[in-house]
Amino acid sequence: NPKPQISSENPGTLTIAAASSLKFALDDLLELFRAENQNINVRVTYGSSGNFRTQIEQGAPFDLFLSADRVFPEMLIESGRGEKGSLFDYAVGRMVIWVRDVSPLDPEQSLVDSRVRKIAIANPKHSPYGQAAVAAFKSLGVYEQIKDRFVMGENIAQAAQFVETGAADIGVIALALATAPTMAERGRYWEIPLGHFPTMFQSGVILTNAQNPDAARALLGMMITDSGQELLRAHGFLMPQETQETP
Amino acid sequence: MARDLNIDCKVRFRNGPEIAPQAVFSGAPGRTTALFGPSGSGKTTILRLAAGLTLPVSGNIRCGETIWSDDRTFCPVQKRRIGFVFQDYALFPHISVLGNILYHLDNKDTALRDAAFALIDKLGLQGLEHRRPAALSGGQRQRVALARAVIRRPHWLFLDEPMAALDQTTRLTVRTELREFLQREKIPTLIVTHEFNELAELADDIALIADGRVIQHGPTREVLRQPSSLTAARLLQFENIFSSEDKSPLPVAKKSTGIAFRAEFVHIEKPETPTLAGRIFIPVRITRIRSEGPLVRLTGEAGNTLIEAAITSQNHAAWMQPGHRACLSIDQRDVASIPLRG
Amino acid sequence: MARDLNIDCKVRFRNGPEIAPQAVFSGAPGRTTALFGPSGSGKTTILRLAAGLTLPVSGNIRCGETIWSDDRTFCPVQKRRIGFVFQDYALFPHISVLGNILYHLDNKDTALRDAAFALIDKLGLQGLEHRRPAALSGGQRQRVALARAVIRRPHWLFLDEPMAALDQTTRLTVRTELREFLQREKIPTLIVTHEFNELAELADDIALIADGRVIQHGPTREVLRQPSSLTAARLLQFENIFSSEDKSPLPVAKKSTGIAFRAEFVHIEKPETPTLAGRIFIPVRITRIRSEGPLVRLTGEAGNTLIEAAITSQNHAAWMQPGHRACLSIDQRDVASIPLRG
Amino acid sequence: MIDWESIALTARLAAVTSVILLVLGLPLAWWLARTRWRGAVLVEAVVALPLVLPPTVLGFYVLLMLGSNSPLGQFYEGVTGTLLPFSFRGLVVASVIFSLPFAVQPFLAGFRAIDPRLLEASYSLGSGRFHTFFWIGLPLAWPGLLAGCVLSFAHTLGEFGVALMVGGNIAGVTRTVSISIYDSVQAMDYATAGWTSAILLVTSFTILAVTFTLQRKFVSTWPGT
Amino acid sequence: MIDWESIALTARLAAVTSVILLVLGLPLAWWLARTRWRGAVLVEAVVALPLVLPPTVLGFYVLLMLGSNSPLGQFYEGVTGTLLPFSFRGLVVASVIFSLPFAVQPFLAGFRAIDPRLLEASYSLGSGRFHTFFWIGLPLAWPGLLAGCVLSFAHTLGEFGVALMVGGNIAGVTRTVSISIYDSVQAMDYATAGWTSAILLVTSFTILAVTFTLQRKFVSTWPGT
Ligand SMILES: Nc1ncnc2c1ncn2[C@@H]1O[C@H](COP(=O)(O)OP(=O)(O)OP(=O)(O)O)[C@@H](O)[C@H]1O
Ligand SMILES: Nc1ncnc2c1ncn2[C@@H]1O[C@H](COP(=O)(O)OP(=O)(O)OP(=O)(O)O)[C@@H](O)[C@H]1O
Ligand SMILES: [Mg+2]
Ligand SMILES: [Mg+2]
Repeated sequence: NPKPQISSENPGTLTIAAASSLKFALDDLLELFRAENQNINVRVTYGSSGNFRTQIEQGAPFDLFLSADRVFPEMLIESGRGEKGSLFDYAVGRMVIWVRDVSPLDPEQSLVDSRVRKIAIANPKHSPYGQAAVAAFKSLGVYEQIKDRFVMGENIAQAAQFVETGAADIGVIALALATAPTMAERGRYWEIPLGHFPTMFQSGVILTNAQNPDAARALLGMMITDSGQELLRAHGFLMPQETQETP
Repeated sequence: MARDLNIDCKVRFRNGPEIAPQAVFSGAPGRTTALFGPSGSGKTTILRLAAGLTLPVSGNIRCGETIWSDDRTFCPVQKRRIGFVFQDYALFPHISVLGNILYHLDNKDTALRDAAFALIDKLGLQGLEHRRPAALSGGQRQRVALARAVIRRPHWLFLDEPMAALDQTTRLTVRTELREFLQREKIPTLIVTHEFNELAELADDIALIADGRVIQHGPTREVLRQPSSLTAARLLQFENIFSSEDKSPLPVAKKSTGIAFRAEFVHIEKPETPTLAGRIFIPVRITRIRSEGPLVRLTGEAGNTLIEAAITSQNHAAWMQPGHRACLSIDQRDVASIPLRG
Repeated sequence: MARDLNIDCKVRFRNGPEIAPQAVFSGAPGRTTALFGPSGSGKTTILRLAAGLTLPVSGNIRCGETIWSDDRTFCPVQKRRIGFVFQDYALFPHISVLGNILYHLDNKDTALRDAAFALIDKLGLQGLEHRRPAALSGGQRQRVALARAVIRRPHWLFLDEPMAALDQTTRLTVRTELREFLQREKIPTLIVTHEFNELAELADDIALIADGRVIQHGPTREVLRQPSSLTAARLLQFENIFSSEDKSPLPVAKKSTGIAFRAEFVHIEKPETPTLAGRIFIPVRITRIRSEGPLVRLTGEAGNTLIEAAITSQNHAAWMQPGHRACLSIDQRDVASIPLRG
Repeated sequence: MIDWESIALTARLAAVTSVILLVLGLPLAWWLARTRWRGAVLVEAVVALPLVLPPTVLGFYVLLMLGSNSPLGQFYEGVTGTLLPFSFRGLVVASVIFSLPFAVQPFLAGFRAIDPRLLEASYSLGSGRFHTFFWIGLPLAWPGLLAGCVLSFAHTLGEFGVALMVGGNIAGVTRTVSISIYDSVQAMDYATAGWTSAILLVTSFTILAVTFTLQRKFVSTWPGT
Repeated sequence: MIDWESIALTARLAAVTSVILLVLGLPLAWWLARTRWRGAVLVEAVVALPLVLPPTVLGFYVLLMLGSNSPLGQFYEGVTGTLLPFSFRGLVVASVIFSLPFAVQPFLAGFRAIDPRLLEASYSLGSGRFHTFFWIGLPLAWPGLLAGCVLSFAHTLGEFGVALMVGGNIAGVTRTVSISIYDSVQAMDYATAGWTSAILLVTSFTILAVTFTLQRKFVSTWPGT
């Protein structure tokens, strides 16, 4: 892919709003980016994609929004806050069942294990991973049987903490999180096969009032370079072209 | 007069009495009016009305030509340039004695500071300047409250039992200093007191208060000599009061409701002492003798009524014993004839 | 005696005086001891020490055989079964008059309620039972405080100027009722008062307080007659005090520091009155005459000293005018000879 | 749809928490106000500390403290056989910890404002510490007590960081109305969020206004002692 | 790595917010304590209301209120040319709204505890409302004022829902230390979260303990009037 050039006269600051689950991948990616664009000062804020959407609707000064799903960027484009045509799937989320190291549970079998009292998921009401988890449970045919054991975090990070602190026995979280250093050290996981839940495309969009759209474009470009994709893959994401959409 | 305090108003406490004073208190420079009346008669309330601390429900209050309070206008306390000594002092607990005295005055003004220290000296508060009120005795607090009120040379001074917590000696000093100060600074004053001595020493006028009303008001001497009603006589502690319905041992004038005279004007002599013109003589049997401070109080029975006499030890002879006969006498001029009401 | 109050302790206020009373107050049933002394002398502090409201820094306090306070033990106030009337009442502002009086007592106990209503009647508080303290006058509050303290028939009663805010008439009633109550209930009492009348009427014993110490303590009559020091004489308001260094107009015994006598024991007669055995006669020139309540006070000059006499109007003759000569006389027995110190 | 279940649960939580806060907070504040022990300032500071942490983080630490890895959590599990986190009881514990400063600080202010003479008077009338606390301390400290109750009650309604972390958002067990509103907002169901907020606000407003009115009517300041 | 930038920013925020709360809250509480107007209870209730909403939701509404779609936001943008949300100023506004009840309720309790006789005395000495407020009202209400300052200061440090929503978590501009800790916890960076929390706790603890000690030493209760 051709590498978009950034004019060195117009460096400035690149302000990114990124989904929390992207934290580990993006931090590494940005290291690479900074090395190549030393004149660009990158500022990134991680948080809830839903909150970012609300804030951007209200004029939050971001250049680039890397959402944890595709819905929010689409809404922004519709409302005119997102640049038409800049929508772009940068990764696909993968999902795992995570247990602590010290747990006697086998993550793969744990959904039907009677020792499991609490199952941590992200809130399916508003979190894409929560919705995916519920879909997967239904697809695996265990939903009715386990739905009373759910405890719901506001996002996957909180779901992970429920398990990590020992308060919940297993949790459904993003692979991106399970491969993060702290989590990897402390637990084991089993990936839920992709077919059991709708494909979670994660999309980014450049915002219309971006101060530095060129830099944003440069970063997007970098994410689809080989080295960029390598990094994303290493951090637990799939590339959009590696999947077919499942309904 | 320029600062006469004209009060004619009313306040009604919920579940309480109605206080409706009506009087013109003289605002002549340095003139002091004493409010005198039983506990609960409304003295404090009258002071508070005058000061603007209690709002009247109706009526008006004027100070000279200035309206302090009527149906439409109300001059707030802080604009009235008054001084108030509260019955319970109300010192500021977080400020030193000196700070209390100089409250809201220019702390840097050396003349004022000198005046404050002079007052502190005169009131016997030396060495307490930097104490907080909590570290003072009751009487010391009361003197601080007095100093705080007078130092700002108010246009009117309201003192609510300002010496009640003082011992007799301190009271005498304070009273003298206060009198001098008020005369010198020409401040008209309303003072509540329960002490006869204070009445005589401090007050130019007396207003007798009963049931929330001013029942008699006039120069001290006159009021003390001539109560205008039986109630007034009782308030003024005339020991001997006879209404015209009573079987009085003394002749009661037709056009009066009764007579009253003080025990200390009654002389006691041996029975059958020759009578004197201008004096009324009443033969009695002594029923009771008791000493009260410097005085000896004798009660004599004449017919069905009792008459009290008060004498000093000088006149207290050995023969004056309960059961013995004696002759009481009183100068006709010392017998107050109480006019008919209305 | 079973309940004698033995106090020998000390407290030192930061930036304040040291109060170190040492006395045994009689706990005989119904016996009343008055604390008498100038403002700031430590009367309240002594009561507070006795009650356990102020902690002594050293020394001990015993009530009969019970140790109330010493180096090791301290009996908290609420265990001492005392009654305390505070100088500033300290009524509970959120409770009605009746509630204050019956505080911490069984509200349902009809005998107690009857007692409370009886007290309310006797103290002239009828109709105020359900008012909050804020809706009472100063004197009414003080009477509530008194009722609250006495109704629980304490083993010891401490009264801090319990009638200071009352008018003379109410004071008389309250004093009489109080005296009767204390006698009937056999409660030993310590009372602070500034009133001579109260001393004589209420107190069996007097303790004179000066500078935080008990400087004289004994039966009322004796103390009033015979002060043990010049300070005591001054506290007791002897008008005529002559130390042996002064040029006394009267002979001063060798073994004494001075003499003192009261103005009301001094007779005044025409000059050149024949002398009488047992009486000392002093020719004087009258320098000042002023009336004070029921009394007329005359000052006479003899040599370089002034002597004061107090007479009633009965003895006040027309010839007694400033500048005129007169003869003062006093019974030798009325002259207190003040012993040497130590 | 408005989540009535959460509303009922929140009412229950607020009631239980308030009662516990009174039972714990009043004696603690009374003691802090009266003690002369110098270390009391440290206790006072510690009580205020939960406030300075972001609620979610506090919740995380509380979860660590109560979870089945902790001695406390294991002890509780041993005794009751159930987990403390993700239960109503756990929620109550968390609520109490977090609302304690809102209760204790104003209580303390209320007790501090009491004229010590009145306590002395009470003792002199034979009333012990306990009786004095109830009959003099509490009524005279009412402005502070009211402020403490209002703040801790309102805060228990609105708190959601700790409640979510320790409670786990289980419908009917630990889903409070504030979590429910949060969820609606996150799910962009602004109508439900708005209505539920409105109900919460109107109810709270009514409760507060009635409380304040009653207080002004019956418990006006107590001058005159 | 500990986020010193956020710590500095938070200190600045807490200071500015506290000052504004004093300036707004003290007169408001004084007025509420003294007025006889019946409607005052409604004002009092309204002031307490922000508490009952979950912070994030409150933040959401505040954001809508201040955002560039609202008349208020547009007015501000028209005057200053900048947006109020996502700026330090916006953060201050949000902080003040949310901390107001923590300040006002204890202040109110403090003012209510003042003996009205002392205000009367002050007026009788010629001191007007303003002077009386400063010289009698404030010093005598100190227990309540202290409680209000402690609560609102601590709360400003710990608040994160509203700050996140209205501020937008922009490093160096609106990222407060509590957001920073939250981020660390979300990122599972427990070491940083722990250290930052520890710094926050120790600093707050020290500030509080020193305040409380000074207060006990110099401003002990005022008996004796
Ligand atoms: N707020 C109130 N509500 C009801 N009654 C009240 C209120 N304030 C005062 N009173 C009553 O009004 C009367 C007058 O009270 P005030 O304080 O003026 O008496 P006072 O003459 O000063 O008495 P004292 O010599 O005892 O101080 C009293 O009977 C008192 O009980
Ligand atoms: N906390 C304190 N700190 C310093 N000095 C104090 C303190 N309390 C009292 N004093 C001083 O101790 C002395 C005795 O006070 P106390 O209240 O016992 O006097 P009192 O004899 O009751 O006087 P009064 O007749 O005026 O009530 C006074 O001089 C007073 O100033
Ligand atoms: Mg009065
Ligand atoms: Mg005293």
